[in-house]
Amino acid sequence: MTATTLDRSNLKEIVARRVARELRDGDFVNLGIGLPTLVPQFLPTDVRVTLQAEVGMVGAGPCPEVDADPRYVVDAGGKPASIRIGGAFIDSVTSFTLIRGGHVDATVLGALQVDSEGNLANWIIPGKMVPGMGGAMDLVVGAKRVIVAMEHTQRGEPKILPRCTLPLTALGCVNLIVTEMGVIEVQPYGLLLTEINPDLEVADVVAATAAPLRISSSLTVML
Amino acid sequence: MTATTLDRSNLKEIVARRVARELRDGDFVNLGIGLPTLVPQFLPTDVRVTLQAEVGMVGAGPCPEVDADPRYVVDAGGKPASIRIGGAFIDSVTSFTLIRGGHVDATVLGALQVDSEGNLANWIIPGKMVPGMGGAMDLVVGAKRVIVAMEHTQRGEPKILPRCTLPLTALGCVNLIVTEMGVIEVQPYGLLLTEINPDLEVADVVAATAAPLRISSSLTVML
Amino acid sequence: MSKLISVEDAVANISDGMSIMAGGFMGCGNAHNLVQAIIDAGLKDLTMISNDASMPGYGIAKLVEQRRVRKLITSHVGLNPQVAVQMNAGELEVELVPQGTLVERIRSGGAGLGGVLTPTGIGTLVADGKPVITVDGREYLLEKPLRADVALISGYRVDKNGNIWYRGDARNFNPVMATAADVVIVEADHLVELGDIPAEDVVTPGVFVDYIVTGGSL
Amino acid sequence: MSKLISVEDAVANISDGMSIMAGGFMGCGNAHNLVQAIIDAGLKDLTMISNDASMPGYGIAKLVEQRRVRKLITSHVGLNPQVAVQMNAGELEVELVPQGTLVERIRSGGAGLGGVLTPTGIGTLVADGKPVITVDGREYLLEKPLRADVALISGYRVDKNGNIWYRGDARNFNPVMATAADVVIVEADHLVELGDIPAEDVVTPGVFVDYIVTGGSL
Repeated sequence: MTATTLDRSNLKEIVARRVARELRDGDFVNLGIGLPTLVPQFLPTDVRVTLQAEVGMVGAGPCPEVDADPRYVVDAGGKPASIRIGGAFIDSVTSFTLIRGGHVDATVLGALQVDSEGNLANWIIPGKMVPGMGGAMDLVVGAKRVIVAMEHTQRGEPKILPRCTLPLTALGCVNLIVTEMGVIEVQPYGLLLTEINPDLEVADVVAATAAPLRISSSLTVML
Repeated sequence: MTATTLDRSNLKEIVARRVARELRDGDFVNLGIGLPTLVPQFLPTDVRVTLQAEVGMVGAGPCPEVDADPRYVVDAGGKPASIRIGGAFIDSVTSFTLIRGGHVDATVLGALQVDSEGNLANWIIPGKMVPGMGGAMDLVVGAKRVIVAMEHTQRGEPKILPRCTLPLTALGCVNLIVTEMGVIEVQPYGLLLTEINPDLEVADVVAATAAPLRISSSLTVML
Repeated sequence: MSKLISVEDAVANISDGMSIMAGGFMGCGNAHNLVQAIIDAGLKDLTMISNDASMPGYGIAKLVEQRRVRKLITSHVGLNPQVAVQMNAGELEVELVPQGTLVERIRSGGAGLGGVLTPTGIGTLVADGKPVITVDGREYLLEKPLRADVALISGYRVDKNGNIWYRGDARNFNPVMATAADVVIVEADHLVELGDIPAEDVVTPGVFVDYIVTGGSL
Repeated sequence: MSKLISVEDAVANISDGMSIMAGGFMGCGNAHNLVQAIIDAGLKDLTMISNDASMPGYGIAKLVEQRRVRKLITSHVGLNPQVAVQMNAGELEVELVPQGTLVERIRSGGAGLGGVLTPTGIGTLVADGKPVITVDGREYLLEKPLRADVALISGYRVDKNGNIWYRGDARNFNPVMATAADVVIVEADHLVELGDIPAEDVVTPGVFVDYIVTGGSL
């Protein structure tokens, strides 16, 4: 069975479900837009995390619980949002004191490219897409743990490279890469595949990864 | 009539009364401990200033108007204080954003020594008195206008010198010196006596001032 | 000396070519009436400093759409397609700054500091041409302070001293921008009496605020 | 995971020789019970980081009086005569830091910045041995970040998440110190329910706080 035959309908769920297992009870977490926002629904009931929204929330929704007037409460994408009871609205200075100051336990975000040294590129494709970095550069520098959650390839092209070719978001910041194909740790010597999607062979993952990939001697199935 | 015959009983009042004339309606002002705290009582009724206390008040008393529980509301000397209606309690970060950021219109404070270049010494006498600078170094660097309010001499010894001999609080920070003898502006070329206590002769002031003193061609009586 | 003035008198403080900070995050916390008044006054060639360029038709996005902006200093423009159009046409200059660096540069400008030493941006395009300072073995970029001629602030409750209380996360860049401009104008959703905002709950002390206009909130 | 613990368990986080930040200004905003518990626990050789040394018999002054402090990093010690006595006897090391620099050094430590560029102290004893950085023609001292092993915070209202609301100017250094220590302990004058402090009025978000003790205020 090869990567192309993976059921793509629940690809995002596979990634989000696995990322959820990385979070600990009490963690303070910042989730990037898109796939990472699916993570909370897969948390076990005994794992409660506090979500940060860099726009200025500690204890962001998802469920509307207190003020949810969209003129006054939005998420990082400007969409209507809400805050939990016991949360706090903070200004942007405090928001980035939390982010840059090492107070965020983990951030989960997407990537255009990641490489063997844990370098990350996720904010610009020169000449094509120049949205700006928003808070991403601060997040990946400041969070205690940086988890990339993404599809393993982009239209069949590897996104995990020996060396990023796109402009970097930060140097050596990535700790863990979670894709629909498996889980890859960034180690001082390079990338280590520690878990694999049970529908795939190691050769499938290696073929879809441009960076050299060590295979853990205790490789397990991705849950 | 010489300086020694000045009525010393109302010396502080002379200084405070004159300093009050330097403040404008709407000014945001930080007053040092001691003599400067007398200034507000000499403000005309149409001049309303907002007082800052670096401990964390915008709109500090003097009259108790809102919370005045001494466990929670103190002045920069730790004494019971109060805040006016329409004031704000701020943390120390914001307090010094105001002070260092040029948001304070004027600060009035005492001095051990001032010199011809507007250098100020008011925080330490090595080997004798080492209280610390508190917020003084920030205040004199950050306030738009620095007014020294003090007795002209210390036990007969001049405090206005060609060059400070005590460790400095800041370089070239003083704009105006108000004493019981007169008013002295710090100009690029040195010190300029612009007003004089009507009970004194110019020679009295010159004799009590170690720094070279120009006399304004439009010298007036100190009010 | 009342700080309360009309929206028209408030924007009379702005001239063509000035730099303007605008609080807000994707339009949430923009001073919507002041933005409209700037458009109505025909002001142009502005340098805007704001977290983002908002979204089409909302808040400060209108200034870009109406071509009043010559330069944008911002962290994100991805939700306002007009920015890319004008940028690619060479009509709009965009300086992209990491969000945490942007907020600290503004803070630095308001607090009288000489700049920011941040690890953010090291080894990236953001570092180009900037001094790198090593402190205790770690490298930091020296990012310069930012100030503006005018700041447009949006507040939910504002009293006559200019004290501001913000609702929700419409707060965002507003408090820091209120510290870093020569003229600070707050648009009040609700004008309240002195004392209605408890002294402890004031977020922006009125001493930072020069003018108050009313009629805020869409 | 409850953050609520006894005062004794809280000070069990502290060992001899540790660095401790203590919020407060002349004793106002000191965590009085935690101070007493440190004395009762026999802790010593502490490095204290605080705005001042308070006044005789009040708050953190007691730590000096009981000779538990080896080094003080502070802006003012003039109201606590014991400091001069011990300093002159060579028993207590005192590092004097301008108040605005002290608060920014702590902020810098809590915000992940590489230090502070401040005009304060240029041309004075404070500048001795420190790098001077010129930005746009003006000189600034580079002052290093400060962090501590433990921060002792005093809050008026504290909820179970650790969100803090401060009364009066007992606030002072407390919020910034809550960002800059490995272990942050808040002494609550009043423990309240989640939601009792409106989300907008939280000054220190609970994520900065590790432990809560009750029974605060003298």
